[in-house]
Amino acid sequence: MPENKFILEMNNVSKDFPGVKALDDVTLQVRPGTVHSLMGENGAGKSTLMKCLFGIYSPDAGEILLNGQKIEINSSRDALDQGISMIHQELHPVPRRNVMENLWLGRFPVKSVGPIKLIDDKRMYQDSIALFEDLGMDLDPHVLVGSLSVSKIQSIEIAKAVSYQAKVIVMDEPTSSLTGTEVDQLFKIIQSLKSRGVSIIYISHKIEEILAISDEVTIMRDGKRIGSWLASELTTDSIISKMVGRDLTQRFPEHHNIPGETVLRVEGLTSPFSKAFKDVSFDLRQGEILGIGGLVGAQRTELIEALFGLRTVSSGKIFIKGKQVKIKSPMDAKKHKIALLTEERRATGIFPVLPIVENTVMANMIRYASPYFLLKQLPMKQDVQQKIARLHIKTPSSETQIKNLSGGNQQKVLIARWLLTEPEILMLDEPTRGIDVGAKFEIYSIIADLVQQGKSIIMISSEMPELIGMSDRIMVMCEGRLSGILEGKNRTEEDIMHLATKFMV
Amino acid sequence: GASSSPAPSSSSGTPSASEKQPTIGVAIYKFDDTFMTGVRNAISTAAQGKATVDIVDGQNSQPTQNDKIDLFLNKKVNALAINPVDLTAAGVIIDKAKAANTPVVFFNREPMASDMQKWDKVYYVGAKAEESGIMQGQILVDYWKAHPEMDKNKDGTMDVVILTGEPGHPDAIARTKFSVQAIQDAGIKVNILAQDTAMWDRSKAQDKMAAFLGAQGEKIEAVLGNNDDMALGAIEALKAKGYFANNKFMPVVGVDATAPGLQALKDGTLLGTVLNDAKNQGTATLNLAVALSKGLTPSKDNAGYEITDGKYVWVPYKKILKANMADAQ
Amino acid sequence: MKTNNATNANRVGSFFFQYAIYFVLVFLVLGITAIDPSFWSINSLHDILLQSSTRAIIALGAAFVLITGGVDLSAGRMVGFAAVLSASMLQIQEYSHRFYPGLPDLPLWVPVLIAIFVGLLVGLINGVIVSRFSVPPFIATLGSMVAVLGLNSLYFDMKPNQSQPIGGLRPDFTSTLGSGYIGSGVYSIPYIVIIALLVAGLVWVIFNKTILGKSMYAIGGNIQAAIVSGINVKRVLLYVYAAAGALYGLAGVMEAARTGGATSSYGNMYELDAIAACVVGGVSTAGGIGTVPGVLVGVLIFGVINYGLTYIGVSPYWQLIIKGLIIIVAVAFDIRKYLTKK
Amino acid sequence: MKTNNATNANRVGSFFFQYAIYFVLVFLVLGITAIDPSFWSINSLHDILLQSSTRAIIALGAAFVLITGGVDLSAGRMVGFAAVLSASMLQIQEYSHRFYPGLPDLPLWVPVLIAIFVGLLVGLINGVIVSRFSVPPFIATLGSMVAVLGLNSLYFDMKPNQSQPIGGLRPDFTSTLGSGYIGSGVYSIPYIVIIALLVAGLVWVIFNKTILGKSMYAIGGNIQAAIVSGINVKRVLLYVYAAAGALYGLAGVMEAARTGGATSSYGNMYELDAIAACVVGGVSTAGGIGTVPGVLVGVLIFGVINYGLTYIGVSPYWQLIIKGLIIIVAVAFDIRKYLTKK
Ligand SMILES: Nc1ncnc2c1ncn2[C@@H]1O[C@H](COP(=O)(O)OP(=O)(O)OP(=O)(O)O)[C@@H](O)[C@H]1O
Ligand SMILES: Nc1ncnc2c1ncn2[C@@H]1O[C@H](COP(=O)(O)OP(=O)(O)OP(=O)(O)O)[C@@H](O)[C@H]1O
Ligand SMILES: [Mg+2]
Ligand SMILES: [Mg+2]
Repeated sequence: MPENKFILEMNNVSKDFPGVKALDDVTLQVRPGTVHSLMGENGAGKSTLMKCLFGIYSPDAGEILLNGQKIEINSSRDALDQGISMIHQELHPVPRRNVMENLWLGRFPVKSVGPIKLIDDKRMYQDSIALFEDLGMDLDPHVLVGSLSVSKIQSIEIAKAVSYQAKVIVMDEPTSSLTGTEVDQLFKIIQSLKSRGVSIIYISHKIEEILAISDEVTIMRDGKRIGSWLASELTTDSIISKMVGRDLTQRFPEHHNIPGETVLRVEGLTSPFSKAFKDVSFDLRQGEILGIGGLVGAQRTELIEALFGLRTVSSGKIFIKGKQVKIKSPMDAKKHKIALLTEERRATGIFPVLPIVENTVMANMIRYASPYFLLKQLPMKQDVQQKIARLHIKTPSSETQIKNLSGGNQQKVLIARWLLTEPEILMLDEPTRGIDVGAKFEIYSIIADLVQQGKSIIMISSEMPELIGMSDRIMVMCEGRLSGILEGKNRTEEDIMHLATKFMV
Repeated sequence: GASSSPAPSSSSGTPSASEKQPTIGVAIYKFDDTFMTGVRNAISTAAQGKATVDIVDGQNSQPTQNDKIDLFLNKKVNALAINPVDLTAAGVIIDKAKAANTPVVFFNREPMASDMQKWDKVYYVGAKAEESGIMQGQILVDYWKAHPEMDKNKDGTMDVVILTGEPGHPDAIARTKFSVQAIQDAGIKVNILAQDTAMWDRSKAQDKMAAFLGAQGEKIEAVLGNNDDMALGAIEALKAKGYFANNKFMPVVGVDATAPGLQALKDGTLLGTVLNDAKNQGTATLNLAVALSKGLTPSKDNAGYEITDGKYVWVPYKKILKANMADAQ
Repeated sequence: MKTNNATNANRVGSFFFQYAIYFVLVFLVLGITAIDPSFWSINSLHDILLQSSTRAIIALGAAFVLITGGVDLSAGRMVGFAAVLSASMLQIQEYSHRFYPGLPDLPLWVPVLIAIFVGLLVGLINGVIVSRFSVPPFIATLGSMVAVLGLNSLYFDMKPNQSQPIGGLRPDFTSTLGSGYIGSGVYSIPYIVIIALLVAGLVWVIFNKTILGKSMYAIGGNIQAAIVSGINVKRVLLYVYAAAGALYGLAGVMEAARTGGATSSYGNMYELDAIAACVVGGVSTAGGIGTVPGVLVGVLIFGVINYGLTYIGVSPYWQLIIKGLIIIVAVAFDIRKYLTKK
Repeated sequence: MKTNNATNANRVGSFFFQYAIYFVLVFLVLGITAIDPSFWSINSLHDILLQSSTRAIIALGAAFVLITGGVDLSAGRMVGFAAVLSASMLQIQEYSHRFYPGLPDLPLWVPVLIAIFVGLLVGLINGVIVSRFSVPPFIATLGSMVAVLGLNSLYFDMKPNQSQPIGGLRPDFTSTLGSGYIGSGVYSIPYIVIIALLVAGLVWVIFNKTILGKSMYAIGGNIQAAIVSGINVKRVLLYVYAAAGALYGLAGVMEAARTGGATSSYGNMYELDAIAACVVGGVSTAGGIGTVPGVLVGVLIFGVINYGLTYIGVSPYWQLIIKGLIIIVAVAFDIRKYLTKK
């Protein structure tokens, strides 16, 4: 049997969606036992290519070769049977079932009772324990998945993908919601997989990660393959310029904020739930970016969702411009000119089947209401068009259903939605998660612009360079409590990490 | 109310502490049937001072009715009065009643003769279902003979459309079949132009009739409705096509002699209907059940109605035309 | 769900799927006309429109709820209740068996508004149960469907009526909301068709041009996102169920006027017809998708089936079978346009 | 959806909500007993169990579909079809009006299996429509509900029967699957209760111990997850609808045996009862949630309502109102346990 140079080849793959050429003659060649990274801006077609590989989409043209053999993949089942497994960009938990059932979904271990095959719960449990031990994960197989944090669910997906004993594992942004230690754990897993001859196709927007673990990198832009390089030949800047098609000289826009008077004051905010935030006090000034750092699970999301009226508080006060206010619902928050870009855009952001226009105006329809209760269509359309242009939203038209946009472009639509409400205080929860460098810079510029106009920003981020690069002050949380606020220029990642683990035992 | 209520006193009329009244379990095939509501009211009225009646709804479902009968037997009622949903189910009901030694009076839907013979404490009160159909037919025959212009195309054949009740409903089957047969028996040929079910429903009948009129137009010479509601629905559709004005008439017949039916007779839109005598069916049923519950063998003396073949009380139907409307009120 | 066909075939296909329900409608009309050419007439059109009017209003009510991702099983029984309510207060004085023997002649709009208002009220209660108590719409409205039938039966059974069909309705009522029309002969248009069109126009405006409408689509599209966007979801749901209830109430009044009578069994199973018409007309049972013209076409398809199959004399049993198949086939075609290409 | 209560109250509350339906059941039994103490008897229990048996089988069928996130409206009409089918082949030779005049006495299991098989077949067709043609289950089963009624009516109307109720069933049939029991007196257990328990046991094993069962929960919980995990979603749905159909078939046979007859209107609206029982018993209409004991408790709650309210002489109209309210209230309580606290 001739030894193949490539374990997997996807040759000249094309894929059309209504109005979008998502893949245009793309070729990807992966060597055995290597990490092959796939990079590109949002909407470049990375996920689409992988979905073609995994039988979720069928390509319009092109072929797939595994070990030099042409293969037909018509469903995920086929892909798994051929030895290809995948961690999906969108997590797919079954929330009401326990961890081990999620893990072994589609291939439950069975035992024969006479002619009948029944599920072998005991073996399923033992296999789960063994797998978690092997991967250095700490998870209880019996616990309901719905009660776990996103990072734990992500870990389950990783464990699941690994456990198929696949020859090729696709990882589509596996670290987007992992904690630092969990990322390290993943890299260890990847190393050991490599040593066993497994190939990994790795997608991420985090360039540091890519440079750290890749052997080869393929870069895509607008559905086309730009080229493939050995990782050792690449630098952050060269990757960026290949991805974006031009040089990005800086990662963060220039901004010189001059914070004014206090617009928001929070005193002793405490959640009724013991695990959530307690006794958080801080203030936010006009024209300031307040970053919130911390590990995933630090209850940052809970805190700002409480500020937005999505969660209850048991005690504490909120003052806006010196006046105490009660915020019991997002409607109240909007009245006080507060906006919130949530962390999970799929679950709590987009209206998948609605067009971009509706998705954009939904938080602020009152702006277009005429005295006769009717909405003024023209200004609505114009505003949306203007936002599409201003935020460089890549879409065939403003009537496209938002579910057909790439993740990054969906995020921009959501930002547009909140900009239309003309908020004084804009709270952003992981605004650049899963977003490419080019778009990131655009989002940073938007943020900088807003601050320039005298708006105030609260920004949760797990990316420390981003926190340091953008924030005027960084408030760090640990286990639901405020562990410190960092001011001044000379903040380091170490300072943040130190505070982020302050109350941990 | 038409039904029993939690406190026995209200349904039993004048309760007396000294004499314990028998309890009669009454099961109606379906509460929102217009005619059976009349029977039900008649039973309640007749029970005043004589018996406690417990009336339940079979919801047009034989299994549901069986459930209710089990319940009656558990509660040890003194007699059962059953208006079966499905007359073939009588056999099983009789077996249950016999095992519990609880006499049964069936009413309005006649069980098979073989079932009736299963036990001596089984009685039947009702009309012969075919009679209502025959009378409908006869009303049309009389009109045909008196109004030769009814035969619009002068072919000597009566071209009718029929609106039938719920498929499988014994009255619907009997009325459809015997109304046509009665006309033929009178020597008149019948041509059924169209026939469709309107589920006893006025609104559906109106829609169906509109379609009949659209398709058959002037060919239709008479309309047979399995009940008054459907006849009235047909009349509304006819009105919309210009009938019952400017000397344009269509003979429509129904069954039940309901209040709106009588109004239509008065207005001259409904040609005739057939009175199903709810009052006497209800009273006879109750009287028989009371007699049985006291251990008596029902007779004209203790029940007030003639008993035929030792088991049957026949309450005849009556033709109702504009002329004898008063008989139905 | 695979599409490997050539692009051209694809385009024809996608055009077909885009307008699948219109094709189904045309196909039905042509098919029936082929069997009996006399079906092709102004009269048939007239009858079908007439019979579809109340159905359309009920279906539009159902669409309100479906678009928010819910379902309303109480529609039929509310139609029945409204029919009985309005009819009971609109009988001629000479009628022998009046529901309210002493009641003077009320202005026409009083009982009509009462019936619509009761519909609205029941809808509001549905809305409260769904939005405040988080009971799934299927169950909330199943409960109220059963309870409303109970209420209606109790009312209908009151003395002296005791469950007799209500008849002898006032001619001013039956002629305006029932048989009346403007124009004459071939060019006449019944009032109830006009009412249905007005209602459809109003609903179209609500769906497309108001905050309420957009919010409904948002809630059906992603309720979590709607909450985060600061849409008052509970209030919108209240309005939606109340509007649906009011439409059922109106439809009930029209059924009473059209048929000149009412019983407590009116409206039985209309909810399923209405939902079927909506879904055949492209409204998604998953919420967030649906248009007024679609609903109207859905209603017309059923109008044509009901009238046309009776017209050509198909036996009632075969009518059921054909109707069942058309429901499935029409939706199977229509759904193609939403299936994301694989 | 807000909870500001103290933790202690919270715990009591959460315990209550966790077992809400059991409390509802106990509360109902106690309430009815308080009004009429004679209700508290072995006989009542006996009757209620008997009456709940076929309902339980139908509800378990409905649960199959609900757990996958679907809904099956065809249940009732399939019960009716199976009842007519089995009864038509199980008449005594001497019966005057036989459905098949010349048919010899078949072994009991032949017609029973035929009826179950037809149920399974219709279920399979439902499954194909849902899984292959992506028609939403509500519509697919609405279509088949209508079509099956049509089929049943056609069959029932065949010559020489012509829509006569089918009677004269063989005693071996009516006694085994109908009135028969083991034991005696107070300690007797009807066969149909035993059959229902066996079926419940089997369904429990399927739900909890088989690949099919776990896959059903996954499909209902997150169909995308099921697809990308390589579950053959289409095949699972086929099995699910087919299993449900077979259970409806069995229930139909039992209804025929129990009542000693059948007509084409048997089973009308049973689907709504079954779904209501499931949801009251904690099955989620959104899919992915539900247990066999829950379904049985749900069925029992309706058994107690139907039997108990009639027992204490509540008028049928009030029964409807109370039933409607209990559906809503029971689910409103039960749903609390799933509402995520924020
Ligand atoms: N189901 C679909 N229907 C229509 N268009 C689609 C669909 N899925 C993806 N697209 C389009 O295909 C293009 C590629 O999207 P894809 O999700 O592959 O991008 P990506 O490179 O993974 O981006 P990201 O980094 O944001 O995840 C985008 O323009 C997107 O809008
Ligand atoms: N008490 C809890 N029970 C269940 N899940 C919880 C609980 N508290 C937090 N979580 C979940 O854990 C995850 C992480 O918590 P949280 O969002 O507060 O962290 P964070 O610091 O905001 O992290 P991120 O960087 O993801 O925004 C969230 O998805 C949250 O829903
Ligand atoms: Mg992607
Ligand atoms: Mg978070």
